[in-house]
Amino acid sequence: GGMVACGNSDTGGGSGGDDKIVLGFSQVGAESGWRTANTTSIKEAAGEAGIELKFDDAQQKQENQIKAIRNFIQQKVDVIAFSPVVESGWDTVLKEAKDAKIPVILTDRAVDSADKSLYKTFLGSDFKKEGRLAGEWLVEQKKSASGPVNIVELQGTTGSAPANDRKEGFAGAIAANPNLKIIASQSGDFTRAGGKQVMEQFLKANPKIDVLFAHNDDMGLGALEAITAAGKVPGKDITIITVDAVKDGMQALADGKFNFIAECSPLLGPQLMDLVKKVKAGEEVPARIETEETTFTQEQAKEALPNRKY
Amino acid sequence: MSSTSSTVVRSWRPGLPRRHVPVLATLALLLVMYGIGVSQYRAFSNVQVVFNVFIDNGFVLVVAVGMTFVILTGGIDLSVGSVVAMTAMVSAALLRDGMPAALVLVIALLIGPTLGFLMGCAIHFFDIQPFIVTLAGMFFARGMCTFISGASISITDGFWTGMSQQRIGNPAGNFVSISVLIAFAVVLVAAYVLAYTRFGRNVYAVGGNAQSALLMGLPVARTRIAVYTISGLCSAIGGILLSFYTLSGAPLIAVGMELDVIAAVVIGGTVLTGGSGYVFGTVLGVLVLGVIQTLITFDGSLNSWWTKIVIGGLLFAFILLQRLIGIRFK
Amino acid sequence: MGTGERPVLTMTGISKTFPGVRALHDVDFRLFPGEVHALMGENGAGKSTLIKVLTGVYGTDAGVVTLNGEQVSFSGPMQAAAAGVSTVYQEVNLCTNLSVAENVFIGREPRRLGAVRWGEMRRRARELLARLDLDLDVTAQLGTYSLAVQQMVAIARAIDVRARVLILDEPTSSLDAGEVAQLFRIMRQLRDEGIAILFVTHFLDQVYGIADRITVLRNGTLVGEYRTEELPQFSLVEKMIGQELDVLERLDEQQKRATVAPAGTDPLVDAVELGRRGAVAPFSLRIEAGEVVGLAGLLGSGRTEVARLLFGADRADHGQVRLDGGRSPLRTPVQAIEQGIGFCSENRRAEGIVPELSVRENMILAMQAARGWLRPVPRRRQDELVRRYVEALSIRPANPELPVRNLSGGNQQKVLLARWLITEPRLLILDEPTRGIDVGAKAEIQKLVVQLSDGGMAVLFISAELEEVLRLSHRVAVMRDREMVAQLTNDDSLDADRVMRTIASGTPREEVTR
Amino acid sequence: MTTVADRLRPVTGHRLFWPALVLVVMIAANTVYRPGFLAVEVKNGHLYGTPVDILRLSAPLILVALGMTLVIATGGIDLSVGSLCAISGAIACLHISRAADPDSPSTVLTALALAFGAALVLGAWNGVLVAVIGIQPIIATLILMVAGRGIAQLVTEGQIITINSGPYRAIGLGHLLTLPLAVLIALAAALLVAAFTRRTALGLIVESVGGNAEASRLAGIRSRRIVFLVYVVSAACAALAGFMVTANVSSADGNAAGLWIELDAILAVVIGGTSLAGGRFSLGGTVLGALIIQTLTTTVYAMNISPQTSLLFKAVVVIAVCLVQAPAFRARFRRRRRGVEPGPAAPQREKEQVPA
Ligand SMILES: Nc1ncnc2c1ncn2[C@@H]1O[C@H](COP(=O)(O)OP(=O)(O)OP(=O)(O)O)[C@@H](O)[C@H]1O
Ligand SMILES: Nc1ncnc2c1ncn2[C@@H]1O[C@H](COP(=O)(O)OP(=O)(O)OP(=O)(O)O)[C@@H](O)[C@H]1O
Ligand SMILES: [Mg+2]
Ligand SMILES: [Mg+2]
Repeated sequence: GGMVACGNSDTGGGSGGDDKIVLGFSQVGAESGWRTANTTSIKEAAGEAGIELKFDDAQQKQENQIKAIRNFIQQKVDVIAFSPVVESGWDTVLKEAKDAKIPVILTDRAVDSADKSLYKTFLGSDFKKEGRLAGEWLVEQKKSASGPVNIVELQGTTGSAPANDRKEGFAGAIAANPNLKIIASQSGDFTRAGGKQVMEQFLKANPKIDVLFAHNDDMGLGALEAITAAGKVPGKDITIITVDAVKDGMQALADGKFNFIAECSPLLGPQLMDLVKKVKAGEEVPARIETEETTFTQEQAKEALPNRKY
Repeated sequence: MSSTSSTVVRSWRPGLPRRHVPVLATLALLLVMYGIGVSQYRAFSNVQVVFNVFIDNGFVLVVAVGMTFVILTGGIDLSVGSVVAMTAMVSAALLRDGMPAALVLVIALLIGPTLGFLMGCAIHFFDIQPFIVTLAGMFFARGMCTFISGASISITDGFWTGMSQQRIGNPAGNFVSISVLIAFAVVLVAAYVLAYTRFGRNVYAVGGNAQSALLMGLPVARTRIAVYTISGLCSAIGGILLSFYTLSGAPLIAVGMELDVIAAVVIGGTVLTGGSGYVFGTVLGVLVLGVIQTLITFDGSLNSWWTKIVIGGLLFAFILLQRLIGIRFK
Repeated sequence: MGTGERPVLTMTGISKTFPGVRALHDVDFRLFPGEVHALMGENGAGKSTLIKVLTGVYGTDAGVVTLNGEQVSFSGPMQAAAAGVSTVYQEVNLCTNLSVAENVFIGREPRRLGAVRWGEMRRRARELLARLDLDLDVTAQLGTYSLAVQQMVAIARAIDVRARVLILDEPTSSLDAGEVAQLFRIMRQLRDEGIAILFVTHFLDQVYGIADRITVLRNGTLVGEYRTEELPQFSLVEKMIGQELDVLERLDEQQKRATVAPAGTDPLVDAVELGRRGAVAPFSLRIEAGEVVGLAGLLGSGRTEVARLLFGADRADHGQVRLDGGRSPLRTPVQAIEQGIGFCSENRRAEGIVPELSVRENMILAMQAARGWLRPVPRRRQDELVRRYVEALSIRPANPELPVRNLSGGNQQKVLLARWLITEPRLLILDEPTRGIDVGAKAEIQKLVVQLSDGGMAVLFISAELEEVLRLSHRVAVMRDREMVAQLTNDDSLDADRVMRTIASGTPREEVTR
Repeated sequence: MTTVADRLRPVTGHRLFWPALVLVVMIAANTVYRPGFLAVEVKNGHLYGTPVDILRLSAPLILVALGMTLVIATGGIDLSVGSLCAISGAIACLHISRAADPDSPSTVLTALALAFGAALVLGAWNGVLVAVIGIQPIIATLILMVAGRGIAQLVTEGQIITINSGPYRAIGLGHLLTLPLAVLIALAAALLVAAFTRRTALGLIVESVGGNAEASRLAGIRSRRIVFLVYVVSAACAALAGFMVTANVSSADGNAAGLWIELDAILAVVIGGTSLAGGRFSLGGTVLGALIIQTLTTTVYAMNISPQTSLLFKAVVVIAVCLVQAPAFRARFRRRRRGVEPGPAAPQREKEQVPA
């Protein structure tokens, strides 16, 4: 609660006298509003739970994250948590953490280590599932479609885990209906400007686009502008499906410009802090915990919008 | 003429300080920065913290050494980050496909220099600016990364994991990785080449004035092409070290690394217009960036954006002081 | 002289065209072992180009080169050097960021097991430079030395190679008499060892002092090859300029300058105890309007430093400059130019030309700077000025839109001179303005200096050629060891001998005339 | 045959010929791939079509590249422009989002003034570091490149600020006389910079400083002041570009706005024929360069080149563009051809070079 920042920030004295838990957390960066909400959630939750947080921002670089984890080990924090920038490449440093007897929790993105003992648990969303949910909703919507349904896809940053997984999940789900065809797929870098620019060209190159699947809200929002400028009505002429459910996206959904959003919640903080306490206390925790997430249709969005936090 | 040996010794001495002032200033500032860390954060004084700086920056160091050669000739190589990533990616992909480690090493170590050689040729023979050629090289190598695989590939090969997890240390538990030793070897070889071989001296001459170097009968073409090849080789070695470090290849790794590396080289006292600088300075430059990073992690209270601002601020403070000290001693 | 032998080097039918300029057309040239062969011609005649074609810097359009009877075609200086052709190019072409020793030896450093032997290299560099009477710190960066020293280092580099052909393109243009004598001694020695030497200079007396044979180029074509003793000086000049001009007469007709220091209460420029630590000891110097003051001294005596201090190019840490009796601070070139001072630097490549810009732009640069960026010199005015000076200084090629980098060395020098003349300064500081300029143009420039000073312009004239200084100056200030040791009135009693003695001997401060 | 070649020489010899040719070839290739590529129609009284998109989208890049041209002409480089875009856009959007009436022109004008002022201050900071303290440009501006992103995110608090302001939106999406406003703004800026550099002596002075700083100083040019000035101009251009980028999507994203635009801008400048070593610069070339880069990006999207290969494609095109432009490359090519047909150059040149 009401702890003012009285402690001189120098040592983080944590593991010394009082038994406040020290958590070292390495964040990917601040590359999107989603990520910032994620950071805020973790910081707030740590404050509420009375956990001392050592926060590090990796600026989207795996190297920086590895460095941070090494430094956490040197500082002898009680628990290390991080959102890996990429899936692979963590064995060495996680082994060091294990040797130093510091438990590790993964958040948001998984790692592909074969040795599952290197980390206690994973807490986060399932990107593939998000893509799948989006695809399944579409299959459901278009099950009566007789002719081909043309889909364009706005991918996230090429090579990033959410982009790969959402693409895969979505493609897997729509395979159920041979009428559904992805006619163009291009990276919009997860940004509004990118989404808009790519969508402009999609619209010019393909006279008939029925569905847009964007890997996040921001690209979808950018694409909205392009669709409007082309004289089409978003949500009607073109069905728009996105992932994330950030505030602007929800607003668009509620306004009827989007048709469906698969949520990817950044509010991991409270769940993470619970886990930290449990892990510190030596309790058993499940190997994989998924964030509580849902999907939104236009009606659901109207209801949910007033009490969205981000 | 009888006292030749004594004159040699004498004339060496007075030359030393002035030329080395920038490097010494950098070293002093680095120590000051380390001192600040020790006084502010408890665990900072652990020997392992210093070792970690080396472990975490071994591959950067190797790449920066290659970049030093290029910048000494007055060029620039923007492709290094991507080549590092491509090398790691190729290694990971080949290992996944079951190729023996030794063969993978050879192939991976050939790609970088080949690309460097081609870029060097384009720069020299067609007189296209290095910035552009190496930018295209950067696009190409990064494109190859995503082309090979959109997702990251883990490495499970025994040799690689061995190299990655081998700790060379003392009983107290402090250790360095093999990569650090490799990086040091590269640094020593590079320092020797620059100081004691004809090629090394030609690098300085070309950087000082390429036109003059040509008229002095130096092999400008060969030197130019060679530095880009060396930079490619260093990037390839860096890529291998990175794949030891992360035991994987990822298409988006080392994005923007070229700027870090260029910054490190320049902070180490090498002038971008070419012709002056030392490998030792580059080592210091890499350490400066590494220590800044460590300081920030130890602080642990910075916001994402404050992290960037503080990195910029520390960089500024460092360069300003370095510059002021340099001016004072001139 | 080895004229009986086969030539070591022949060039036949050489042609070379640059975009827009035919630099060489069907030129023949040959060089015998054991001779000094002077290559003569006006600025832009194609001398340097011929040399660069020979050593493979430029490819040829047509022509054949043979070395020792075998046809060769060097792909670059490296190959040429390997084949025994050692060259000092016009303009010092060394790496100023490297040490003196390295500049002498780079490319053929003494090595053991592939490693450069620094100690050995320094020792040998010191020995070699001692042969040229130079005592330098060979570990210091070459750039810390004056241009003249750099020129000597370049020569040292060239004579060290065991070459069969030695090419010297205007090596003496920045050297003073002593250095030239030293160089000639070595050239003779090399010649006697059977080395063929190609020598380019604009100093006629040097040609007659050392050359055995002369080849004359004009406008990129061969005029002819002559034995020195069979070609009187005036006909050499005629062949170079292609007209029966009496340039030599005109040179002679110039009288000793009148000694009258124009009366005036306040001098135009009054430097009081001006000095800069490590560069030049405090000196006082007054220059009246319309007066030409010469600066004499040996290489490195600090003449250039005096000029730079007066112009504010370097900041003085002692004393001040007063203009018109007033006390206006002069600390930057901008202020100096505002006060009507112009400074034509000796180092035209580093401090003079802006190579990418055109002749026209280079010429109007100082004027434009003085006017400020908001008031561009109208194009018509530019063209008119440029045309006037291209003509007056006979700059060739006469195309003002060519990048100045493409001009021959002497023509670049003229462009710089024009840059300052255009600003119509009250005091013009000329540091080696006639360096690398051909006889005809040199006479023109000297005439111009006289004319300008008659018109009321003050001139500070620095030249390595004492005769020139004496011919033009009203007064001569003598420098020694970075100190102004005397100011001598240039009356009938003053001659080169006396100036040399003043430079050499004790402290004739009492001779100072004011 | 000779006559045709001769008549064409003034055209082919022009320094903008090769970049222009590259642009034409790229557009032609696109048109072959998709015949509708060049189609422009009028929708709601506005021009609509891919060429218009290319022009509109290249506007920010043109702006940034204009400033960059001047910086590069002095022998410097400015890596901070991307961050400056983000900062200026963020400040403007923040002000508008907090204002009571985001649609009022006065709100937008204050926002623009605030953001522009901030950019000028940061440009001056760059200028001081380079011109006064003497730090190498790439490092001096790297500081702001790194810290500037942080500042931009500080302003937006890491969120994307979405605004709903007609006048502000118009900067990116508005139309005037059927043309996108952004294009007109970029055009105006280009003309302004051209007027300032070519109608006054500024261009000459900048080129002179970049060509030989010491010689310029001795010729009486205040080199430092010029160097300082170009960084301020560059920042101003970046600020304008920042407004466009954010107005284009009606939101400010401190992280993504102007990301990597510095590389594109440098690329544009160099493709346009300005040397990174400083000296001569060509504004027309820069504009062409920016158009080439935007066309390249659009091509990737229009041809639906897969994200996996789009970077490879870009690499190939960049190298091709540079090769055709490189005189050394063309010389090689021509020499090989000259063996077949005698070059027409020689006889024609002869006359004009021999001095009368
Ligand atoms: N790289 C070049 N590009 C274009 N023209 C050139 C180039 N180099 C020389 N020229 C031209 O070729 C002609 C011959 O020049 P060169 O340098 O050989 O003269 P030079 O006889 O050495 O004169 P100087 O006595 O002034 O040194 C000149 O008209 C010059 O402008
Ligand atoms: N023979 C020499 N040995 C060592 N150093 C020399 C020699 N000659 C000149 N120098 C150095 O050259 C530098 C420049 O001298 P400066 O330019 O003032 O001379 P200067 O009289 O203008 O000569 P010049 O213009 O003929 O080259 C000085 O630092 C001096 O130490
Ligand atoms: Mg010449
Ligand atoms: Mg001098």
